[in-house]
Amino acid sequence: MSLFKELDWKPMALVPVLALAALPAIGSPSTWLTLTVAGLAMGMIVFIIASGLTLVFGLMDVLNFGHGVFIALGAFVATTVLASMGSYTTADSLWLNLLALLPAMLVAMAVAGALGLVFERLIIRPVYGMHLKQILITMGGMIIGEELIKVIWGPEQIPLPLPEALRGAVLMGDAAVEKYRLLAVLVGAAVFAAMVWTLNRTKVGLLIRAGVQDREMVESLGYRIRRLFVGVFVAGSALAGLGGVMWGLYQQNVTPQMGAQVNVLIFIVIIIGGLGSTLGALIGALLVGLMANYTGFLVPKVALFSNIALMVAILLWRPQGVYPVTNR
Amino acid sequence: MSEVLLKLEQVHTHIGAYHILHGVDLVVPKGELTMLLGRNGAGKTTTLRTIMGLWHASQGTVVLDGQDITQKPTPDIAHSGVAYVPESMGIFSDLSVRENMLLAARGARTLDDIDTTRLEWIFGLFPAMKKFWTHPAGKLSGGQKQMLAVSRAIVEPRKLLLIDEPSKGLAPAIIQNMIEAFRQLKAAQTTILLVEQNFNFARQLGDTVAVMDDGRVVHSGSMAELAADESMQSRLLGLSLGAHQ
Amino acid sequence: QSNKGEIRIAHVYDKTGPLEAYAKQTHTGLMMGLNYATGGTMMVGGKKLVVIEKDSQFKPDVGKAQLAAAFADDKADIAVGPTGSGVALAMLPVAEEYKKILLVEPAVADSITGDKWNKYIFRTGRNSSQDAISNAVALDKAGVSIATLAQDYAFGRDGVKAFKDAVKTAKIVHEEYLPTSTTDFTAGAQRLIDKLKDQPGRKVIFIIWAGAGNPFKIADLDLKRYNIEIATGGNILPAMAAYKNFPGMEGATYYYFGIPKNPVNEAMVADHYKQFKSPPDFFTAGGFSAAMAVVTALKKTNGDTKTDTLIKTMEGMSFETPKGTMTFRQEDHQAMQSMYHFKIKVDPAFPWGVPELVREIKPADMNVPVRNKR
Amino acid sequence: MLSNDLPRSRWLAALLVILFLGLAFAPFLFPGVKALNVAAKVLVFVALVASFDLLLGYTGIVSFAHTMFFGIGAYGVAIALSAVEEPSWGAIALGVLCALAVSLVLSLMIGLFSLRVRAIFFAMITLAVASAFLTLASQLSDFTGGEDGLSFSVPELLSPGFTLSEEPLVTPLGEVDLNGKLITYYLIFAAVTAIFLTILRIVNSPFGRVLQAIRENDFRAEALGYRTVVYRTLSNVLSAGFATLAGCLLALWLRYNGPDTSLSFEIMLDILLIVVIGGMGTLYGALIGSVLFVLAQSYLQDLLRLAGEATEGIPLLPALLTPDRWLLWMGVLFVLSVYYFPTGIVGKLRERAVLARLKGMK
Amino acid sequence: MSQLSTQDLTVRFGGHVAVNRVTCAFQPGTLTAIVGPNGAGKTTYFNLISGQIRASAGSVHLNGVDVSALGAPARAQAGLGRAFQLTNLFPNLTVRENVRLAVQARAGAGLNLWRIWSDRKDLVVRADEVLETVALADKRDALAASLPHGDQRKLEVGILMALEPQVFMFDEPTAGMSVDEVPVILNLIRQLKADKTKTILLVEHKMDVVRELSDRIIVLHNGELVADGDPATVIASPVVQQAYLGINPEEKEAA
Ligand SMILES: Nc1ncnc2c1ncn2[C@@H]1O[C@H](COP(=O)(O)OP(=O)(O)OP(=O)(O)O)[C@@H](O)[C@H]1O
Ligand SMILES: Nc1ncnc2c1ncn2[C@@H]1O[C@H](COP(=O)(O)OP(=O)(O)OP(=O)(O)O)[C@@H](O)[C@H]1O
Ligand SMILES: [Mg+2]
Ligand SMILES: [Mg+2]
Repeated sequence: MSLFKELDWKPMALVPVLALAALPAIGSPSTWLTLTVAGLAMGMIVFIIASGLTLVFGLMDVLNFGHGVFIALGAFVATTVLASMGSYTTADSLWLNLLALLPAMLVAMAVAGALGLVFERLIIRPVYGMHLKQILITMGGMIIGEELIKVIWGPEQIPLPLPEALRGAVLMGDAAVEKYRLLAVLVGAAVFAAMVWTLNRTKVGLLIRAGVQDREMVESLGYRIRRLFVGVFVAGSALAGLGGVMWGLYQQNVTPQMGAQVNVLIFIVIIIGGLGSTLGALIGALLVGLMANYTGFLVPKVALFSNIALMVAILLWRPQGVYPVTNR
Repeated sequence: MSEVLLKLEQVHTHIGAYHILHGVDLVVPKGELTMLLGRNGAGKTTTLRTIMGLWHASQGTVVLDGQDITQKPTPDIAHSGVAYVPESMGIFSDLSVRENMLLAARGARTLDDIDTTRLEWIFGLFPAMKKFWTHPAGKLSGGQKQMLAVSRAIVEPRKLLLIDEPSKGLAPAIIQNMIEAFRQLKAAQTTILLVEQNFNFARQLGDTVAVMDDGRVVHSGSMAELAADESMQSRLLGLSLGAHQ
Repeated sequence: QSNKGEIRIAHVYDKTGPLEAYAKQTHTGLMMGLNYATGGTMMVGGKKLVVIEKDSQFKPDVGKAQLAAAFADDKADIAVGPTGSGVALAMLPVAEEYKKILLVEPAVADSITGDKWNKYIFRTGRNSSQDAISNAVALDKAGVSIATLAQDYAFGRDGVKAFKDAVKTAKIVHEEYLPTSTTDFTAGAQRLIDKLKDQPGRKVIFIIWAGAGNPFKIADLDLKRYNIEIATGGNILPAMAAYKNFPGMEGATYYYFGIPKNPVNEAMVADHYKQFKSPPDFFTAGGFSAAMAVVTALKKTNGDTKTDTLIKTMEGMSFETPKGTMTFRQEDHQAMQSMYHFKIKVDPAFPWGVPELVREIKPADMNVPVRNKR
Repeated sequence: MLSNDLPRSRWLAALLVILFLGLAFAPFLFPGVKALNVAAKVLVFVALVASFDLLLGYTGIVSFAHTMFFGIGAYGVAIALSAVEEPSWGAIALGVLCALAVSLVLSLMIGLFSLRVRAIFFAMITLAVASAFLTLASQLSDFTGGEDGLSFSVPELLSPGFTLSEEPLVTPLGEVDLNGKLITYYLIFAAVTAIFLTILRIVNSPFGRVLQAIRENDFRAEALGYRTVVYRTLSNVLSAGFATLAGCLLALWLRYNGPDTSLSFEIMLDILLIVVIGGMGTLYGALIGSVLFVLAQSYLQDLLRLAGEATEGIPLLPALLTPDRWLLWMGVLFVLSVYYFPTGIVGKLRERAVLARLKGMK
Repeated sequence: MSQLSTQDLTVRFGGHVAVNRVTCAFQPGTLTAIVGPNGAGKTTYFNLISGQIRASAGSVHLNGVDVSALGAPARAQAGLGRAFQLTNLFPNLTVRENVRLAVQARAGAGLNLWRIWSDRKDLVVRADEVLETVALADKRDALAASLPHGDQRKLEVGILMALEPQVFMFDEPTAGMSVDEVPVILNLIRQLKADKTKTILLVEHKMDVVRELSDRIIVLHNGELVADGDPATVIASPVVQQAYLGINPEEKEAA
């Protein structure tokens, strides 16, 4: 009667299988290594920006097309915070750099979370359980949010330079791995661990899933589902804010549209993962990251469709995604 | 004679534009089992939902243990010690039986926190629960779902149980188990308000009885009295002599 | 049909949408330019200049409808705009239908003054060829190996083609096209590295990229270890922040406020600092140039807005702009203009990499092909 | 005519008649190029949204690929007319037929392959397919004109150059040019009316009733003997077909088509919003919603300009009320319409009628 | 000849065998009651016959024709009709429309795109007739979702009636129905029996109903057919007495 179900290893094997399958096609081991490490790290970044959506869309069943706004917001907040800590970011010391990034991340998460609170209240609450209206109203929220960002920060793109010590790459033989991607792997792993712990070791995950199916019954059992949903939504938004910081730093600039641009991508990741599964989302993100790099190297034209092809292939194999948590 | 645990006074409930309950008066004595009977559409389910706060009364008061709960939110009502088995059972079909039970045990963070003797007691009543412990609840048979719904309500001790037609879909042997279970609960000072169509079942268990029709309570009294008076049964419940139960 | 005492100029531009930032600059420049050209009176030949703003929202169909409405409902005499090339292309036939001039600024597609051109179309903005050729001129030296990196659609491919055509002595070793939506450039960079690393001499990756995604990230893969450099054209100031990481990077730009030395530019820079406490940018110069073209033409016709007269006047007309003298080429009405070969310097006083002038590339130095079938 | 599907509310009936007449005489009631453009856009949206309502409101399928079919129609006409030297009716017919054929095949494929998966997955698959199609359309630039799209001319009779009379018709409301654009407008008007009435007939047929049943409970519909895959696919195909026709009309009107004009996700959202504002599964909502939405979209900026001028001097407000921020208010419109019209305008009017009748009975 | 028969019908869910090699034949004009403890596989057996679930092994024959390869819609069209244990309606359609859809399915008119539904008066009239027989005529304009539980059960039965199948499968039709309404349904089933051309299968836990209506009882237990015969004998059999009715002193003590 352990809390952990027996792990289904097949989807996890997909990642190494894909990587190994690409090796002969690519030929040069150092190129392969560069692409693979970059792809995995990219997957981690994608996982971070998608992690909030796992909660909001995967578990709470809210088709939040406005998720991107929180991503953009996080990134913009980071530009402001980092700009005010100029000396820390330009210093050539990793520790000082990280000391600047940490508050940037925390403030971004706090602001995105706070906006999430408002968003839940005004936009999501009337439409729980109604997909179509969720799409519309959150799209509306997205447009409003994007425009408000323009009102506050202006319509231009704003540079978000990487702190000094995180620029460039480390060399492993002939293969180069960007330093920043290594940081992303660490952050991604931390997010993953935190989510897995919370969802599997507490009743939160169960309650959300139950609440989506039958709110009234959960309330009849004595849980304040409303408060819980608010909390989870806020957490999801805060994670999106964190994702925005990571994504903005990766792009090294931020635009008001940046959230909208990753919208489809993160939906694909969540769907590949099977709605609501943290592990699934991670695997989905890693696959997307690898696939983009391999096809981008081998046949760039196809790279355009690689995500979609990947999703379709996975859905043909497992029509509910790799780790369906919910039966939706 | 005994104390009153739950009291409804002149409760009116609307669903949307429809006026469903027209002034329900109901008294549920503490530690007893009260039967709520009535034809289809009489308003029994609506009454339970109103008590639970799932629909709010537009007029009148619901008092639980001296506290006015008329306008309280559902979770608060549940916290004051009420468990509810809805007519549609309210099974979380995505979740396993185990997870359904874990959620019902509000005090428990993990399964280990659940009182094992109580769990064993439930398994004894409804062996299927043990057998399908890790199965998705949505895949259970109709009767098994009903068992799960009742099991959830009794996994922890509660002051008051509101149960809507627990016997439907259950095999006779299980119904007997359930009757036994309710007796034991009653002995443990749990008050029960039970909606039932199965008169046989009702007769075996009920201490007091209230009969509803058209959104009102049209009769209340002791079960023994109603069980003995067949003409009253047929008048109130449309029960003809020797009817099928 | 004539507007008594008024000359109506419709500015149809992508005021909202992804190009909002560019569009704003154009409009600022246009208004400053009109003001400057009329000496602050906004009058030409005794007629008042009235600017009607129309938002084409970066949507071709909207642009089309807005231009038609400007000509038909608002009785505009001449139109300026739009920002996006797609929008501009859709608008061209409308000018022809209404027999009114559309002065294209700053949409860059070659086909605007190429095969989609009609005689009502003029353009003050540079076209893609001018961009590409000037960059080619800047980079084209013996012993240089160049690989191009561009977006995989018409704009990118045309640019590379014009660039290739203009390169005479350097060697083009590879053309890399990546989807417009690319965010991870590792794969493309790896292909570029593979192609370039064993080349002798100077090695350059020339980037033509507009819109989302940051191709300069390829530098993070430590291109220096193979002595590979990056080159690209100019851009708006916020985008040039990324150039700070590439001191010494070369390329050719359309405009940077510190480069051209002439009275018009000085006036514009000063006025811009006065109004906005910041220097004018890439597209401000464009809007300003368009205004100069319009007013110069109107002055010549003494306020006559008859289209035929205007066309006759403007063909071959030279006018002063912040970039020096421009001339509308007779054949395709494209304004011939200087471009600037630059080298990036890092100056802590500016949040962007500062392009320093290496050499002004005069129109005569660029052989910009005429592509319309007149 | 109305297939026995009456408006069932006096206000609704009156509103529908007014809108119908307004569109029928729009060129004369609201002279001007912009107004005519707006009216034509309304018409195209009525057909487009009605076809989507067949799918969403009646069959309960959320698809994001509807603009794909709209785009196929628009590209069909655009490519056909760009390919020929001299624009002809034959080319238009060919373009329409080819577009319909492509839509048929695609919608059949999407239907048969993906309608078996769960609703939300279907929605996501169509979203992905639509975005892939959009990419494809901009990639195949030799064929589609890429990002820049295609500008083309239409047969003489429909072109602005064709005039019925030299002099504009002078009406008390303004001058009306009697030219090919006017003819095109009435061509579109007739086509949209026909499409709308056909869809109305379909949703009120026994077939349409089954669609609603499937929307409510597909499992049960199967148990009654209805093969849901067949019905859903057919509904998908029909709706795609009508959307294709709407696309053809759009191209004829604009004499231009490009990826953004007919394929973008934004249009998809507009369609969704119109369906919701108007009232899902009512069809009449398509008319009301389209009029409201297109008007708002077209005149919001003008309105904001006025509002901005009125509030000058007040801090912050002008920054929000500039025409540049019209999208902000569009977003607010999205949110508010979902808030206040949970059943759409048609639903709301019908509810009122029912309540009035209930009161009348007492 | 038997109208309906199953041969070695089996279905496994993971490791669990829910119906295990059930071979049985059913004659027209007889009502066979299927009894068994909760989870015995009764509903699953129905699901297998009507095609809601595909069998892992075995076959279903209707009038001697193997229908195992057909899906649920085709089997419904072929004459296998069923009502569901857990109410399964079109919640936001009216009561009449719920029934009319079944009538329309029976008439095979679903793929008609051009006629207007209300022009098929015959279908509407037939639907109203059916509503009359299940005593729901006065509620025909209400939405199915707003009916009280008992009425929903009646509607469930009405839909089955409207389908006019050859084989009727009732899954606890009277569960949750109030005592005064039960006779309506029982009379309906009696009439069907009187028709003599219909095969009727009834799952029911109320033993008095079973006793009164059935011509034959089969017992399922853990997915297997463990008894089959005339009502009196089967009810008296030890397996029914113990496993089903719970008349077993030891079990009671365990509880
Ligand atoms: N959602 C609803 N909308 C409108 N009316 C409703 C709704 N739910 C129930 N009703 C009506 O309320 C009345 C009482 O219903 P309720 O479900 O309380 O009856 P009940 O006594 O529980 O009946 P049953 O024994 O059949 O379960 C019925 O007439 C029913 O039609
Ligand atoms: N889809 C399914 N997946 C897994 N197990 C299932 C599925 N459907 C049914 N079962 C299991 O098969 C067994 C038989 O279920 P079934 O519903 O046929 O029982 P039943 O005899 O109808 O019981 P009841 O009298 O309670 O309705 C049950 O143990 C149930 O859990
Ligand atoms: Mg009830
Ligand atoms: Mg069953």
